[in-house]
Amino acid sequence: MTDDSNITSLAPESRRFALRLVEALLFASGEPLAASDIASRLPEGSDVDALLAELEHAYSARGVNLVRVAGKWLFRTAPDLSFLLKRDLTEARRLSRPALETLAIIAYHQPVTRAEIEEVRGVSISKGTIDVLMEQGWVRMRGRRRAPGRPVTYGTTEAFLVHFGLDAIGDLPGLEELRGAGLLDGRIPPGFAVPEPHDGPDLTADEDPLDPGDLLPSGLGEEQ
Amino acid sequence: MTDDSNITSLAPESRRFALRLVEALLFASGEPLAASDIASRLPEGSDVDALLAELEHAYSARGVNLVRVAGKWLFRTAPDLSFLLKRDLTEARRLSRPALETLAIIAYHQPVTRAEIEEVRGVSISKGTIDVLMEQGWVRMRGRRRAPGRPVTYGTTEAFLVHFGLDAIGDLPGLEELRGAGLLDGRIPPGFAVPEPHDGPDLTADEDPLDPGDLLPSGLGEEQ
Amino acid sequence: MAEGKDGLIAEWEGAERRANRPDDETLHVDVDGFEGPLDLLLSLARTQKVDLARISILALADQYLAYIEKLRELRLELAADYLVMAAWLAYLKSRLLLPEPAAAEGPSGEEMAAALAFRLQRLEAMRDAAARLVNRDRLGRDVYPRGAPEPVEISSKTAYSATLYDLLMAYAAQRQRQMVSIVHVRKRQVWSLADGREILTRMIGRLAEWTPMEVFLSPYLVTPEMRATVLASSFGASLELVREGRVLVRQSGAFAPLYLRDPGAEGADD
Repeated sequence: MTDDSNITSLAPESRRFALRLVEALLFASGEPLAASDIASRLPEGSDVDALLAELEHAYSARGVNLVRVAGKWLFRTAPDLSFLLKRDLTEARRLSRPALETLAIIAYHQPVTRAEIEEVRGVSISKGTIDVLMEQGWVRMRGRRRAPGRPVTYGTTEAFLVHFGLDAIGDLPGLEELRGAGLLDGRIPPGFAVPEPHDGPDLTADEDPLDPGDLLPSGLGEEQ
Repeated sequence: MTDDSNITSLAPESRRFALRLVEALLFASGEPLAASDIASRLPEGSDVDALLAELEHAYSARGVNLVRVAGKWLFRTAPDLSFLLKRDLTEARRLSRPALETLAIIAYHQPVTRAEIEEVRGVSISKGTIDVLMEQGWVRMRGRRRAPGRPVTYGTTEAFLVHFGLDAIGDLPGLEELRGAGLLDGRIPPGFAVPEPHDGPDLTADEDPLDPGDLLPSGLGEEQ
Repeated sequence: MAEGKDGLIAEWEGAERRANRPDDETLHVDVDGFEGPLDLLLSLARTQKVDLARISILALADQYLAYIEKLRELRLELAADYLVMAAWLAYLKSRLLLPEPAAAEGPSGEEMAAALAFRLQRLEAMRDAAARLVNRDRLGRDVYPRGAPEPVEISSKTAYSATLYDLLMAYAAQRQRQMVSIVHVRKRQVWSLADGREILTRMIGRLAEWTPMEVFLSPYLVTPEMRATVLASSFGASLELVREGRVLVRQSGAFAPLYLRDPGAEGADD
């Protein structure tokens, strides 16, 4: 703000009063006011444009600015302070059970296709479930399985390892450890195995790279 | 407006920024903000009280003033411009004389029961009278008097303080003289105890909490 | 009654005083616009043009009684409380004029007069307070808040959290379900009638003696869960074979062992 912005000390009494009135009118108004609206409330012969220009200048460096929008005037929070009027609420939520189960399968079975996830879960998974995991940054599309239909393969990310405190994907507990922790109960049929996950950047033998369009934001829709 | 009101040209950059923030926050809000609300949006270690005092002073001669109501801060138009602004703004509903007297008695004598209000006025008051004040948001049920019949006690609200431009209930006009004359006292002859109106959220010694049903919309009916 | 009107009240209430209170019309009968005896007394008191603290209660009682008398001459219906007040004031007057009895019960005349003066003062004080309150710069009437407040925009983002333990539990639970379902399929393996018939047919040629059915089914009764289905199917098949004349069945009593024999070996033990 420069010195000449100090409206009232420089202006004669009547001008000062007119400025105060314009200020109050604009402040209290529920909508932007045209110069003519303001003029109709001022003493006869007031130079509304000059008054508005003076106020505009006076407020130009303040937390609130007088701005002209669509030919009308209004007070508005200074643009550089607009962050004050936004509040980012980061809502901490627990992952839903389907999402958690899907994530677990992706973690252990990666690279894994959606059909394979559904096979383990025994129920189909909604597209939203994988989307939530991808938005959270824990799951990514890795490539496409070299198989009929070329389904997308999913895997976990570095952010996944960080969040779950894993040094490497190989640190996920295996069959014996799961059993030892009491998470799997005793009788395990022959042939039952916990796979060795692979989350490296390099593709596995039966993976092809993703198609160019797969990584577009809208490209999440695969395997309809 | 005096020279030192020219906040920003005199203040160092960081203080100037803090002042702009406070100005913007208060300007954007249609409701009074507590100093603590403002502090939570400012850089760590800002002296909110000093910033508020500076803004209050800077705006004291403007068309818009910064005032403290109900212990919170609010920008509002200057009172001397009232007659010029009033024209197109809808006027608040006029209160009937019984409603107004009842409001005054509640404000000065709170916590107060309906029977006590009637004793001061010398006539019975209709249920509608208190309902109007409650609908307006100026009066609330506080609790129940620890006395036979457990009558509901009434008091004023924060909205009451805001509407009438009072910083605290102790700022009621003429409170000191009334207290000195013993006129705020119930039955005891003048000159004995000197009660003060109490509008705090905590109950007084002779109040019990409201019953659960009292706060239901239809629960206004008490003391039939 | 215009002379009785309070200046302050008139300022903000004015001519609307009577019209503006439909809500308590039912509660009292106005006496020319008064709200009850106390209101009337207060108006009368003001005609004395002295501080209410120094008012003559005796004179006030006379004024009130004279006023009520005048109304009764006009045959106006008076609300009961005006008459009660008149009676009380007449009593108060007598107490103030007569010497106090030596052993008076209850408050003295002076005390009653002081209490009435106090009530009048208090009512007036509250009316003044109401007038001062209502004449303050009221928000929305005299002063205005920001007309177009800029609300705080809240953008919410969800950060999901889960622990490694949650993850492992979710994984193990699913795999466990998968395991259980595999076992389940095996358990539900059932012998059909055809299976029973095939086994029996294969055995029949070797049954020269009465032989308990369980004996030659023993190779198939390895697990307890197979027992019921094997026995049931075999028994059903045996009945069918009996009907066809290809086997004989004997049982000595309910739930006793079933014996089978080849009909071709007839007479071997008869």
